[in-house]
Amino acid sequence: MAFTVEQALNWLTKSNEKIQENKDYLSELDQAIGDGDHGINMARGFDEVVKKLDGNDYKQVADVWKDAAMTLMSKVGGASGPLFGTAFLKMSMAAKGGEAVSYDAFIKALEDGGAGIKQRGKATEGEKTMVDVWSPVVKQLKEAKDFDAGLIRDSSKSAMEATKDIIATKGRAAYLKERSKGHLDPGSVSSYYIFQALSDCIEGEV
Amino acid sequence: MAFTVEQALNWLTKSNEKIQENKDYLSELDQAIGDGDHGINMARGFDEVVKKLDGNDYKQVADVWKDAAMTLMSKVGGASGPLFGTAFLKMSMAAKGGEAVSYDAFIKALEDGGAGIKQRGKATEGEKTMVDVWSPVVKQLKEAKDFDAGLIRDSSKSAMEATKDIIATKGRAAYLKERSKGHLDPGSVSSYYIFQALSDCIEGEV
Amino acid sequence: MANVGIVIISHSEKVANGVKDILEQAVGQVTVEAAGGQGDGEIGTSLEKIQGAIEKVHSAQGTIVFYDLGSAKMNAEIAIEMLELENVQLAEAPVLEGAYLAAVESSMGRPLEKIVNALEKEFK
Amino acid sequence: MANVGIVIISHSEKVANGVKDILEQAVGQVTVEAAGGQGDGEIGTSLEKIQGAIEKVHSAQGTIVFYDLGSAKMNAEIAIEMLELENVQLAEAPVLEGAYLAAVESSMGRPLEKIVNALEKEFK
Ligand SMILES: Nc1ncnc2c1ncn2[C@@H]1O[C@H](COP(=O)(O)OP(=O)(O)O)[C@@H](O)[C@H]1O
Ligand SMILES: Nc1ncnc2c1ncn2[C@@H]1O[C@H](COP(=O)(O)OP(=O)(O)O)[C@@H](O)[C@H]1O
Ligand SMILES: [Mg+2]
Ligand SMILES: [Mg+2]
Ligand SMILES: [Mg+2]
Ligand SMILES: [Mg+2]
Repeated sequence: MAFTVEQALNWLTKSNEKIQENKDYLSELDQAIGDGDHGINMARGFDEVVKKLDGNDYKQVADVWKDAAMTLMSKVGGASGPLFGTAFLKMSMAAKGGEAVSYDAFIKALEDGGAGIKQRGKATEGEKTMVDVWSPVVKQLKEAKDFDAGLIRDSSKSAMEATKDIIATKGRAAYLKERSKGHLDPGSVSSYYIFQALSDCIEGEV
Repeated sequence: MAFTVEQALNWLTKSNEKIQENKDYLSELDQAIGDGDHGINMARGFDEVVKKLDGNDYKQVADVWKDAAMTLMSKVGGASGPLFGTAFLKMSMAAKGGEAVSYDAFIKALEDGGAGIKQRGKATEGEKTMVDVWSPVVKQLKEAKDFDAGLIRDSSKSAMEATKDIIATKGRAAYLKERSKGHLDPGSVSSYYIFQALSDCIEGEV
Repeated sequence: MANVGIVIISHSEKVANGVKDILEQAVGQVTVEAAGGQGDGEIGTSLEKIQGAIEKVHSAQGTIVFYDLGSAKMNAEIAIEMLELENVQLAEAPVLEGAYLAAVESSMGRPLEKIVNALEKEFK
Repeated sequence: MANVGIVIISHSEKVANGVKDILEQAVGQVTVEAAGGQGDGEIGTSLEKIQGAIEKVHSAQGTIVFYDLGSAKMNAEIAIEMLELENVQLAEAPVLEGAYLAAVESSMGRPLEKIVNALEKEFK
């Protein structure tokens, strides 16, 4: 299977739905170890993404991701804006050229996206940030041969849950030091929703 | 001669007059090596001092100085407020008790006032601040036996003029480093006016 | 039990109020007061505003006072001396960045002394 | 000849505008723009505001950009990368105290590189 423009649009629409549904939960998580705005930030950003994409006639997956990237960067307001924005921008750059994206190209794009987050956030694995979802998910998807809804769902879920035990060393939560332990990282939970949305829109289509 | 309540009031009134007359000049000096508000600050502060003193029936010089101190501290707004305020507060504390103030007690008060400025500003001689007027004036007055209008006038004038060649190491002018050279220190010039006012109100009364 | 209070002194009323806004947005349980500008809103500081702000946030847990530029420090020192309160400390740290760190620490119930240590460690 | 431009990024619109006020009051010849808050005035930063501010102050002499908290830094970096201008530097210094120093230096006609050195010396 190849990842089409329609799926790319569908992915972002479904991501938005999950984020809107869980807006309060995401903010609550951020209240515990951040400034409590992550749900608001993400809900505003993804709402704008969907508005931006709506009605446009995209020829390439890369163009969908580019518009998503630019919108997230300029509308989110918090750290997650430049981070998710950079991820989608790098994905767009990696996917440039073809209409649809093969599995290999998709994984390469995700890998670049994850690397973009690390670079932009000057973060690495184990710092209790969204990197702790993106990196393990990319790693596991790389080992598969084709889109696998179940693998995306499971790998992102377990990576998200594992952020609970980490002591934050990046982002606002780092101010709390040991006290950040025992709480899920909000950006990892929203990353999880994004991967769940990806899984949903692949499901049954392979 | 002893310094009376009337003279104390007269001193502050005359100081205010000189400062109001030279308000623009003081701000211009501050424009060159500071933020350009010294004239405004001093004019506002001394205007309030005169208003505060007006109509009050003071029994002691110390009480006049105390009211002046509190008013300067709360009304000036810039660094010169806490500095002149501290000077008059220390003078008030030194002069406490007697109605009028003997020459020796007056010099002791001025000395404490100068020390107060140094302590509050964490400054010493040669840093291009008002300390460079207060310290040499106190030193020269200490050598005299009685109030000497001419000595007050001359010592404060030459000390004020000598600030021109100093490189600032305290206050805002310190940001300019070598470029602060060649300009008079605004707080030294207003200190000079205050000493000129003292000289004026002693003149002919000894 | 109250947390350590925080006072923000700035030459600008907008800066002091804005730093207060940032702390309140970012940190839930924080007792912070702003003392910005002169009485008339001009650039400068006001002894009365500073004293008022300290009195408003102060508790047995103590208070930590941040200032922006040199001359604000002198007014802060005078205010602290005049109020004669126990446990009021002037912080030697950048006004916004320092206050943010202190607000997080205070919201965790950290004592004054520990917050001062954390500031020294971070900004020296 | 223009002086080095200064941009103040803060999570709070009030803080950014207030720092601009302080610099303009204290330092005569200074080219400074504020980029504070999100578009809607909420606490946060806005890529558009940052880009707009940089474009407004930028000249051949270059521009120095100050930010308050970590996440503002990422937006600042993106803005700088996207504008593709020569001589735009992100300052690693406290937003108010650093900008004040830079404003004084810039008003003396100091070049960008010297201002960056002065900041490093003062705040590291
Ligand atoms: N330096 C960083 N590197 C990677 N991810 C980060 C970094 N800083 C923050 N994050 C992510 O961003 C999330 C917070 O986003 P958000 O609340 O929208 O931003 P803000 O902290 O500015 O309010 C965190 O949960 C974390 O996953
Ligand atoms: N640390 C200090 N010690 C002694 N005097 C100082 C100090 N800082 C500033 N001054 C004096 O204060 C004067 C400036 O006063 P003013 O312009 O009213 O305050 P600001 O610098 O806050 O605008 C200087 O000219 C200098 O004489
Ligand atoms: Mg947040
Ligand atoms: Mg935020
Ligand atoms: Mg001044
Ligand atoms: Mg001033």
